Amino acid sequence: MSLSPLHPIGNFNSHISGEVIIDRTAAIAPGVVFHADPNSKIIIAAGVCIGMGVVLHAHDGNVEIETGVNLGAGVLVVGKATIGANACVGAATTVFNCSVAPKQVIPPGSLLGDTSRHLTVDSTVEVEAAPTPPTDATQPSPPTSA
Amino acid sequence: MSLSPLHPIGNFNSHISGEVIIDRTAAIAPGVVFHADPNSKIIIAAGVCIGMGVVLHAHDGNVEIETGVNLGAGVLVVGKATIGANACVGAATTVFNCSVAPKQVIPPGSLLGDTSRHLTVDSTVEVEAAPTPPTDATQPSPPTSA
Amino acid sequence: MVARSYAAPPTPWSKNLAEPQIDETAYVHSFSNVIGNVHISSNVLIAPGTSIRADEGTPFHIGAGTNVQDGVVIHGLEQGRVIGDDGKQYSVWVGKNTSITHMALIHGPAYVGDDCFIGFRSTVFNARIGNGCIVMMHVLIQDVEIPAGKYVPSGATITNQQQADRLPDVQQVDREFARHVIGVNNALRSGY
Repeated sequence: MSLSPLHPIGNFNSHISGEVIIDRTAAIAPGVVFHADPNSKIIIAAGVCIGMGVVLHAHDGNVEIETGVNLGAGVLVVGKATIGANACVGAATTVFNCSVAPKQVIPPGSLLGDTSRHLTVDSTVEVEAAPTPPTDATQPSPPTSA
Repeated sequence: MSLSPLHPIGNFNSHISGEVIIDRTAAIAPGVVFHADPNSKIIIAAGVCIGMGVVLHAHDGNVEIETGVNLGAGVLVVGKATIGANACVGAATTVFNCSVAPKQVIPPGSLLGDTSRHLTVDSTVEVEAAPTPPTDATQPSPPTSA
Repeated sequence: MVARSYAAPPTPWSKNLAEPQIDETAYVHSFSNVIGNVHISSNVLIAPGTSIRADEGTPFHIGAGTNVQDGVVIHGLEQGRVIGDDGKQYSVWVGKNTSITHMALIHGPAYVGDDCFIGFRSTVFNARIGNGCIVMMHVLIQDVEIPAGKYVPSGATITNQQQADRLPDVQQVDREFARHVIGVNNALRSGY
């Protein structure tokens, strides 16, 4: 058992790399990853709230989180995307290369965007889970796609 | 299937053991556990983003996370697995002993590679689950005795 | 093995600073959080990245030979207790030789018997699980009592007693699959 290393003070437990611009009024939970690829940017506007464990990865374009947006815990945004002003994105949602309109409310666990290939993952299982009719877990009600 | 909650992690230490090779351009959130068993490796390529609380456990083979992959918060990969280049794996997904093709987008909360016995547990259950059968049978909570 | 563990913080419902009691043959990884009145028996394995916090519901018991894998959370509500095999009250009781696999959530009041298997990312809350049950992956078990020796398939949501009563018995093939998964986990013991 090795001695665990001392942690630098002021580490706010996030990983931010590439060109990332964060308004100072944004509230950001610990444990996030913001990663902008070369020639891509992440822009986080005023009054945004970002939950624990969110991953933003700008790739081939910018990820823009507009004013007043709320991203629940574990949200994953990949590619080029704009989350419109005051939109509210439920926990554990994936936004893949698409945008969310302003003021939109996205249910938790949604998958938005280019889903070229859907796997029906074990959806047979749902049968016995019927009493709480699950929205096919592989297909969580994408209300909007780009 | 209910989307299981993301566990808030108790501490933000990451734990890495065994043969784990991480490209220096990979972005990795705090609170991850990477564990490679003897004779197995974990290989994380360039431009990968890994969310908070992700657990990778290589056993009887390698876990390879290829270029540009995104793993959302709380993803679990166990056994021998390859996550193909630029794939996007939604938060709270489990990958057991199987692989994800390049560019694939996996919805949040998915379960991949589960080869356990799937069966429809008396689907009749649904019937009496719905019309609220009055008796004490619906009054479970047996364990709360005190 | 030196375990890093902490006393529970004092709260309105618990004034004492209870500390975990950990058998000297148990292996508690230093990157796990074990807090408060938790009894950990012989040959238990607590992997890194686990959180076992008896700071609300208390106490917890973890029986001999049980494995608690990476990312597992054990916690309890302030109210609600189960009766352990010793006749005392617990917020969470886990029996002997049980496997709680990666990212499972055992939330008290909860009782899990001996020789059970709780699969990846499954949740047990306000429930009793009898001896020898196999609960597969991504399952939710809440507000029910599952009789001994039952099989809960992956993805199931078992939240009323009728469902619990109609679950099928564990078959040999299920034991083999569980053993396969545990085999993966047991390799951890050598690795740490």
